[in-house]
Amino acid sequence: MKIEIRPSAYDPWQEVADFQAAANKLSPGSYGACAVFVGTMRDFNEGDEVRSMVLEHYPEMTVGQLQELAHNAMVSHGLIDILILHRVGEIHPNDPIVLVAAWSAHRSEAFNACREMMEILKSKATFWKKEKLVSGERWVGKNTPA
Amino acid sequence: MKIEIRPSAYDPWQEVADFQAAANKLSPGSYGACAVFVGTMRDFNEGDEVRSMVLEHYPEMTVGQLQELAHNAMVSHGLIDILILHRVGEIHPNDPIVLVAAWSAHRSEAFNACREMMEILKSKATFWKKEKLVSGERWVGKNTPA
Amino acid sequence: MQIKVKFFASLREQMGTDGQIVESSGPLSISGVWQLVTDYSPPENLLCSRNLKYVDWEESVEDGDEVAFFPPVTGG
Amino acid sequence: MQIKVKFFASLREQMGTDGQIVESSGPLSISGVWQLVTDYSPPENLLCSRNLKYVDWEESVEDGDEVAFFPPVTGG
Repeated sequence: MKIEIRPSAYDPWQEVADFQAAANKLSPGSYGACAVFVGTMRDFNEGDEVRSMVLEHYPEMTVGQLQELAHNAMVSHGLIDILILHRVGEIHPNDPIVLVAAWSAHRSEAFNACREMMEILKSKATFWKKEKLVSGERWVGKNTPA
Repeated sequence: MKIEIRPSAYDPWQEVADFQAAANKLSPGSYGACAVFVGTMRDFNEGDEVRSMVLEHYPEMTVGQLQELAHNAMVSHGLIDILILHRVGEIHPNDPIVLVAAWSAHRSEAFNACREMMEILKSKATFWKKEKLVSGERWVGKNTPA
Repeated sequence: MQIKVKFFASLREQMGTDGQIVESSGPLSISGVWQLVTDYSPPENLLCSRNLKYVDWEESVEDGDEVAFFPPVTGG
Repeated sequence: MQIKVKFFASLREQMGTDGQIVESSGPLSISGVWQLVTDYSPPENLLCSRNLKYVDWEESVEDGDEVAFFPPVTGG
């Protein structure tokens, strides 16, 4: 299980490939399903062009929150392994923000766990987005529910 | 939109990365969500060690079926783009079999479409698996429902 | 009329061939096509297609059609 | 007793600081901590944590606790 907060840009597909190749639990032939979600910064939100974004967080809380939701998903869905990355700091359009990946024997568990982890992360994890528009800045008010 | 039947092994994460970088519809900043599912061959099924597998299909049907389910998902979920790869031929444990990826503005559409496409593919697309065990061979009887 | 018949997977192995051409002079359904290729009842859950689309066993066929019989699918 | 108070995101900007230390001689709840740092009512939907866990406004605090106030989260 790997949970990281990233202060700089990352390539989500390379991260999944590297983790899958290196993780002890993901030995060849042991898993049959992997569900991945990647959330990426758009250049447009609520009708406005967005130039960049600052992702602030409460570091002492976020790391524990992500570890806890991953641990709960491992147990309740019987997963084989999990990878979660979350970006913080100054972000530009097309930068990946969040990556959640779940490996399991069969598809149902991986799909359910990946989605559930994303919903918990979006509703509970202590991150905040401030958008820089063409004119001015604004804090994003709240996340869209599932 | 890219739909392909693959007669030889492929790297699913490289395929997603390459498609995402090259697809005209996936211009930087245009998509906020990508949901991916990868189904991989396990070395164990229904209590038996599986050495290899042959994936047979009805080529004139499968290509059209995958195109149709992708087209329907594009329209009904308002997706931005889709990538589907499906392996055929002789397959070994740890080889990726199926890859389904959906890009959208927000997470709900990508998640729903990715799952829906996988369920339709598994219940309708004309592929058949024959497992080679330590002793003998057997056709897989049916897929697990969702 | 001529119908091109195909068999897949375990059915292909049971039939010992991946297909054959059947001929008929009168109207014919998918069930009728099956009866022309074998004396056995179709296995439970056997599926069929006509011209690359899933169809029921009562579906009528026409000259030049491609009809396929196959077990439940197991892709993905 | 001493409580370490933190503010995040829009609240941090409104307060003009990312936190402060408050002192109290008697029992104190999260609501009481808020009243020690500002005269304003808390904004609607404001969330709070005590020692890195979400808590209600009625939760009691103890000497040495870290209490944080912040708006709805918008990660992912």
